Amino acid sequence: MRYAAYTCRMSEFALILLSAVLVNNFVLTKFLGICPFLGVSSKVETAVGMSLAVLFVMTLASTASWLVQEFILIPFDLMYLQTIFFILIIAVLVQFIEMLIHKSSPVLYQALGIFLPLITTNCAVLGVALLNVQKEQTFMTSALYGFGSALGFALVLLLFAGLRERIDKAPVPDAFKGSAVSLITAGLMSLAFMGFSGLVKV
Amino acid sequence: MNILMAILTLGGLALIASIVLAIASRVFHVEGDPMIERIDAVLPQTQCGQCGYPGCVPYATAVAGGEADVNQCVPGGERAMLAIADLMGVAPKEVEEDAGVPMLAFVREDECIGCTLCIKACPVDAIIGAPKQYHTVIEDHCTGCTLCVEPCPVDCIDMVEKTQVLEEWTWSAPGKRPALENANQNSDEVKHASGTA
Amino acid sequence: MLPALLKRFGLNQLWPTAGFPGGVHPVEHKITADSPIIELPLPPQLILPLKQHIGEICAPLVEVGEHVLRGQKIAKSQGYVSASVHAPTSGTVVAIQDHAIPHPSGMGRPCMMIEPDGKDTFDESRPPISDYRNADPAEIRERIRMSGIVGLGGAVFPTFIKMLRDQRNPVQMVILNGAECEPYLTCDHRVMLEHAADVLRGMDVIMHAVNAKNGVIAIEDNKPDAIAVMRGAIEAAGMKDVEVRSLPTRYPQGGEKQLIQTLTGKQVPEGRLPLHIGVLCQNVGTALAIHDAVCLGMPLIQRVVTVSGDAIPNPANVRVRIGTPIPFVLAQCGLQDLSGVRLIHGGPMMGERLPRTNVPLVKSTNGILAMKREALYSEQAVEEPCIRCGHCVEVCPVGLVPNELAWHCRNDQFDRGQEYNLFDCIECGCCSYVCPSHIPLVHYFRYAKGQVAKIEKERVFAEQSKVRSEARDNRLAREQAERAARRSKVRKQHAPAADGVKKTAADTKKAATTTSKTEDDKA
Amino acid sequence: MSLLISSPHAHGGDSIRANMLAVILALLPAAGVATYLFGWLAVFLILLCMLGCMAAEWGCLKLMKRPLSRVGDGSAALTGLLLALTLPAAIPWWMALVGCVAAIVLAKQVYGGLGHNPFNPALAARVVLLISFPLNMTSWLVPMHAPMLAALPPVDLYNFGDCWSLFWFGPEALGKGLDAITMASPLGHVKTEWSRGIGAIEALRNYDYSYLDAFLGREAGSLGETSVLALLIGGIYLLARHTITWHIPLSFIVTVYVLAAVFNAVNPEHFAPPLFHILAGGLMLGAFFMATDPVSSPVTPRGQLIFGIGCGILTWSIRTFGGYPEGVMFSILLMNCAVPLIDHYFRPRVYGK
Repeated sequence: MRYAAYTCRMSEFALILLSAVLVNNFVLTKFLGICPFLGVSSKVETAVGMSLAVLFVMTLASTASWLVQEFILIPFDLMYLQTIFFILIIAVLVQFIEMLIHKSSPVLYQALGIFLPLITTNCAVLGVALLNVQKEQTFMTSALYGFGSALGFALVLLLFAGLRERIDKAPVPDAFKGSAVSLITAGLMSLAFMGFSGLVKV
Repeated sequence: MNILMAILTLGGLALIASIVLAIASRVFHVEGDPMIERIDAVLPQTQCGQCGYPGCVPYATAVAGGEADVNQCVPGGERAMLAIADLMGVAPKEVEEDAGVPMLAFVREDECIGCTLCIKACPVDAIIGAPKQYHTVIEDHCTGCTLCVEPCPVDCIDMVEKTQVLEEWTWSAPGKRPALENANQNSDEVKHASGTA
Repeated sequence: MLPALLKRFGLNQLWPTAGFPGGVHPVEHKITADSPIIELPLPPQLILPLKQHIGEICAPLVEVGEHVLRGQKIAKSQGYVSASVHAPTSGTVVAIQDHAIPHPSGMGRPCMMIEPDGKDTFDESRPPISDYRNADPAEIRERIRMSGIVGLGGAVFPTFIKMLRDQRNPVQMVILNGAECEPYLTCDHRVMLEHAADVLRGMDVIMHAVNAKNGVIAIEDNKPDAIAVMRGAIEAAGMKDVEVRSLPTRYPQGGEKQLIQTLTGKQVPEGRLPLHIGVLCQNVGTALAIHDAVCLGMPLIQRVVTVSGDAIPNPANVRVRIGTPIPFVLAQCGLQDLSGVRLIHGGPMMGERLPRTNVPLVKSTNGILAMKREALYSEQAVEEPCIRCGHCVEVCPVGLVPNELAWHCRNDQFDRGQEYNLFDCIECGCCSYVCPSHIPLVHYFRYAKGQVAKIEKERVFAEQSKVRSEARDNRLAREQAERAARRSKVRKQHAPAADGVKKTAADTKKAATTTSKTEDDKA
Repeated sequence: MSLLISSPHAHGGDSIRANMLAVILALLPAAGVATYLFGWLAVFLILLCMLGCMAAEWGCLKLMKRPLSRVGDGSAALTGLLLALTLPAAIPWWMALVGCVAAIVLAKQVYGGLGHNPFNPALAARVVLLISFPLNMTSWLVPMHAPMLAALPPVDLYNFGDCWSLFWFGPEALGKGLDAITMASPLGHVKTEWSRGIGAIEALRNYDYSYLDAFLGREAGSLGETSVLALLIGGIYLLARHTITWHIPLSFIVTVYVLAAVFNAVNPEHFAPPLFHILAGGLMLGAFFMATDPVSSPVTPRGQLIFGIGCGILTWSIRTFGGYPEGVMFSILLMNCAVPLIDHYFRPRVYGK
């Protein structure tokens, strides 16, 4: 009985991850976080740094916001201040982490330090916090959801950066140069990701 | 009452956060990275001053400080501009002046009066000669900066094209095919610079 | 039947096969394979470039107007990597001046012009080492160096350097390269057929000089007659430690590294020489030249060249004195009018098109192809966009991704190019040969290699300029400081120091400390 | 005039046009089967798509002021043919034209034309159509020869006049609804039955499914995807001609087979048998003609293997668990996204390193 419950939990976790990464991909299905998706995808190298930073921040943001929600907003009945609280707590957290990394590991800072301030109050990050509250997740599932969404973002960002490196060197007609062709590419990627719809019914 | 509660909580949280950040910024303070040296490293070091700054290090300093544009280095051309833009993380800009073919300073020795003014002007000590004697440019050291041309009181310094030798010849890109039209196919004599690519 | 079918579908690559990966099968066009080597007459004038090898240029030993003998050394090698030049016949030196040489740029180099006297008197100052088996290996090596012998396969690397006897890397195997994988070329083929015994003796000299145990003569299986003749010669000479290996016909089988991989299964590690895996590889023509130098006392003054191509009326294999003008050679083969004809120096895969026709034949000339202009692919090809078919990846014998590499080179992204192993390219031309979009891939790689070298040179120059500039600034600062110090000393005796002077002094001091700091950093 | 030109001075004689024509030739058996099954309708649709794509290509080149001769390289015609073969026969003509424009403009010329499109143009166009017109794109016309149907087909597709009206004016012109002349494809049937809780074996039984018919192509589906035999003939021709290599088709098909076999062994009632997966839907068309599109697939052999395996996993997963009955198209497009990264990370080993 307990074993069954355990495997059930495990498969639930796996489904949450799969759903967040592929089926309900933040960028291509929910259209959140488009700004960094377009802004930091011109090189695979920087996309890797950005992906790591997003993984870091989104996991952290979803857990921190869950804590704030549970221990401050609900007890004090301040639900209407949700957005402000979340922004504050995420921004502070990210700033703090950035300084910590800068001091402790120059290599890691080189890789993701410069991207951290870029995404502190990005809609994807705030979105994951708000969606968590909406879905009434537990601490574990909200952390997992944050991580999974970030993983989905990272996957798509890396694929997109690879494509853009190729497109940037192609003789794209003048009218479509730059973000136009990037957006068309993102659109076609989004169409391809439609194939995952229905894969996980959550 | 509710309003008060909200203000207190939010304010309290913000206060705590700001204190934490303030302390953290002191504790984790790090010196800025040496951008000037990195920019200087991609400059051609001609010290020519064509960027409007007296030498390469001053220009690098100006770029790092945000005073100068990334496209002011003439001898560095497009490549230096792209490298600087990449370092600074800004968009590349068009290079207005073309560096053209590499040039060398050449002193017409029979006209030289030995005033040493060009020697003083040369930023890389590429001109030798004592007062009242002919001066000569060391070809291997000359960067082609033209700074010596102006000070010469008798205008005996010319900028001449650097001659190309076979050992320095490299393939040009396909498409940008330089024709050898001028070269007569069956001529015996070959000047060093003829048929250059 | 089955292997052929598997190959047809590319399934033979499912498991590792012997030999190098990739390669192509160009149409052979070996139309001169059955033409015996013809001796060409002496031309009215010989043009001898003072550098026909990889390395330092030679210094002339004779003056204009001087009379020289056949085989007399006329230019001395300078530096270690260099090879002397010898007079191909007796005659008078008429000039030492720049003249066009066989080079894709069409540029010139210092050359020595000799007018033959027709007597062809031989310089007897170097007696043959007839009993080479009992001679000191160092003496043989010195003779090879003195004779100006370079690799005649096309690389023209001085041969004696390769023959180093090194205790740490003893040579296990000497490979004689008779693959001759380039289309059209048959000079090595004919040399093996007509001079089998001499070639074998040349190989024996090499094996003796480097104390090698085994010898392999590698011949592609499209030359069964050469294989048979060489086997017969080995039997006749009773050399038990030498064998002939028949290799599958596949370009570039004759590339040194590819040949070594086929024969030994080993790869020459990056940045090392074949010597480091105990292999010494020499061309068949080089072995003949070594035989001539050691057993006959004749330095490298002539070689066998294939004259072929669709514009040549009488294609032939000819033995020519080095320095013979190429138009003279072509005229002997029936081609007088060079208009509308393109000359290729070497084979069609790796040979260079000559922008000038009046150039001499040099040590590296293994073939001269005269092609009708409209039939020359490289001149007619129109580049189309890459469709990423991947054929270039399949045929690349060194495992590059040519299409991506060319893409980076084309966009001047040389860093990315080097990341994609630009400098491992051997320029064999397989990628361009198969490209359905007719992209001049090799040209892009050559361009990029040149640019990288140029950029590196500029970087070094910039560094030196910077050092000089800093030294000058230091010197100026020091002089100014000294002057200021002197002045303030003078002033102090009269009045309190002015503010301005103080400030300058402080500035110079500051400048001095910064520069010294940078110097410390460098140290 | 003499130019600086580099070696090699010889060439193997391959060209873009020869490659494109070879693929078109290899698709002729499949097009023949399509005509056998769908009569004049197949002819109309194939011609319309090929001409539509070439016209779109011509327009783009004209607008971009690029050499118009590129229309003749055969790539646009091939895209049109491939697109037509992936469409259901009953699709309205204007939808097919929208597909042509999407393929050439959106998926190809926007990126600079041949050689630069990251996605397979025909498949990108098909997915655009599928998302935009889901009903028409999943209604399969009853073919002329489908043994699992006892009755005669509702429309005589060998009748030129009927087909003409059907093609230009839709089924209403013949006084019929779309439902009346269409049926489910085997994959669609299995998916629908599964959503009703019926296992794959049972579903296939009540569809009257036969492996032989699927192999020969006597079943409902897109124009050119039904006949495995015809596609295999074309594929083997391309392999023998060395236009494509074995890496992608083999790894793609084997991966689908292995996955299906494993799951079928675990639960034979629930999961469809491997042979069904191999013969069903667009797998053969995708594996031999779509995934091997040189422009949008990896160039290195190892990369191609990874690409094929990825396609296989995604195809089987989407077919088995996803919302769509067929996953070949999505899987190839998804793997197309990953091609630059695959190309970068799966390069061959360099000599001496």
